[in-house]
Amino acid sequence: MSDAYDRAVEAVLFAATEPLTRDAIRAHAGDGDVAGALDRLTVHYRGRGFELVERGGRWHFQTAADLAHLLRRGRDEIRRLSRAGIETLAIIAYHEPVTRAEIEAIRGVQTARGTLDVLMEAGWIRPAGRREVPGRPLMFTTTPEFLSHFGLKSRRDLPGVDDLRAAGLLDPVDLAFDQLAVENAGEED
Amino acid sequence: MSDAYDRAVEAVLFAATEPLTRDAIRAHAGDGDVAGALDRLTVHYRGRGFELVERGGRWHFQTAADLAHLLRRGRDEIRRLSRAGIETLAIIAYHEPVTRAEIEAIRGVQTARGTLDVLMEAGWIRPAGRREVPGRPLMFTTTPEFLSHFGLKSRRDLPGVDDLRAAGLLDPVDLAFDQLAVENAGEED
Amino acid sequence: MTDAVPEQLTLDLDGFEGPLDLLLSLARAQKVDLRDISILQLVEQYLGYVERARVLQLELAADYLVMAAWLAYLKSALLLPRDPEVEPDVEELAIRLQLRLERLDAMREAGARLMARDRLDRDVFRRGAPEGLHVVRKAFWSVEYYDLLAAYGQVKARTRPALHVVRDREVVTLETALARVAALLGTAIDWREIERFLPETPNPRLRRSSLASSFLAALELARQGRAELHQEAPFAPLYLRRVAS
Repeated sequence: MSDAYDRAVEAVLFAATEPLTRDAIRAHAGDGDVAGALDRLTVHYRGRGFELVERGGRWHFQTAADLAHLLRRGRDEIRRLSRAGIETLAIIAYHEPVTRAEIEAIRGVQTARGTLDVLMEAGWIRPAGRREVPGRPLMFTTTPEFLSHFGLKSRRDLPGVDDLRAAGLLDPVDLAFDQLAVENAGEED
Repeated sequence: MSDAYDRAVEAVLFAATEPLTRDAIRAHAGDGDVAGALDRLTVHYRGRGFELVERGGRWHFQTAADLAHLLRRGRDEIRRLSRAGIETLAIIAYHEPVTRAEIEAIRGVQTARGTLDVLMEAGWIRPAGRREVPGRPLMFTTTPEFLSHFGLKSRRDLPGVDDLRAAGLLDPVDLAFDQLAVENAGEED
Repeated sequence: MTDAVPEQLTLDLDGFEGPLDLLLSLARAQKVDLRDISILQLVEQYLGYVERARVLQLELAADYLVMAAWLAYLKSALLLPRDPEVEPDVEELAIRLQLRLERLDAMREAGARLMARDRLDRDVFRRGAPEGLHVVRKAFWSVEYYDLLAAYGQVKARTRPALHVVRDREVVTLETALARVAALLGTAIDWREIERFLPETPNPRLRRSSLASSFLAALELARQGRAELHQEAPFAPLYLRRVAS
């Protein structure tokens, strides 16, 4: 490799246990053209056994997706999410920040105990402030780990997000109307 | 990369949690020219940020030895001084050279172990001889770093007590105490 | 046909996550594109479902019945000529219901697409044994100049009264002077200058205080008839004598 700085960036990314921001790379590799190095390394590793990818402004190496079958062997199968968990995660990702009441309004049912816990435990969502409405409900957003895990460069990479937005399906939730059924059902508890 | 098998070997070595024998590589990557792939990969990574190395018949990637220093980096961490630390520093600056007992007399409270250490670690104060009284206590003065941190040419640049009062830095608490003094005086009569 | 329904109905309801889920399934059975569904037909289907459950005396969760009541209202309003006075607009309610179904459907679809992506630790993997990056932290202390000055101001403000008290202790109180003058008077028979009743001190401030309080003590003793005072002229020496009892 011709460029000593590219080499340093490559070594730092390779040794890191976590995806690194440009600032973190610079903190270790020293001052230099981080962006240029990342571009050149991305091109260099394209099509190899592992690749350099960006996830939410953080960079890491990961194996090529088409080699998954070679590498899954002998690994613990990751826990399967329930249908409620998958829907809740999708709602948070596409509507964030979003409150529990808004999630319930979209799903039409109360969120079972544990659904949000499982997503938080997985490190994919986190509480992010409160909505300034009566009751000040907690809002949830996705995390950088969510982007890393699902291979998304940023939230703009969410599948079909532009079409959904254009169709008005990501507009703010009208709680007054949509929560009707949920509230009534909730009175049982 | 031309060879699909080289790619598989590369990915397997990258994802492995420990150095792999040729047999172990073959178990994951499938049948193929493992030795040839290892040779080609060794050549490819020579001189890059990390290298493919063999140790006792086992293969693994490791960061290039000459870049190991990048993996350990010092970082400045900005920390704020505690209230006791700021007060102690101020007293030393205004009264230097001053002993610990004198600082405590002025502050009216004991100086926690470590407060002076932090100020010395910050490079703002230093021991400056001993006071020739029983016990020969250590005296402290400020350092040139102290002056430069606060942009002062000399200690004479520190505002006097009258200046502090004029700036309102003395008054709020002052009034309360004056009130108290009057009340105490009243009790004596 | 009715004979076959009970079993299937029970099973189906078990599989639904609430009335909205059931509505969405019914809507999807109508057409592929949710934007073209017939709300009226959907309402009919839902109410039919609930009615059959009622006939078969299956216990339905309350939220299914709440939704049924709301849909029955929507249906009657849709069938009646529109009354512009009534709010909200029925057509609007129907569109909103449709949007809700579309949104839930979209989120389901999105969830499925997310799960099908190349996921870290399932389809793609990070390096198995990274060396790790280590950061050696070096503390760098920071204080603002203002904070330094404000802290000193507060120390001064806090401790000044204490210094005051130390200085003010250098006084002779009236009680002390009274006791001293009375005691010394007992030992003297003739006139004596008031200065001779004062304790010896090199401190001029203390001496002034002592003189003032001793003078007051003398006046008090005179008032009580225990002492006599004598002075030749203003600012002349002041003499003091015990009154023989």
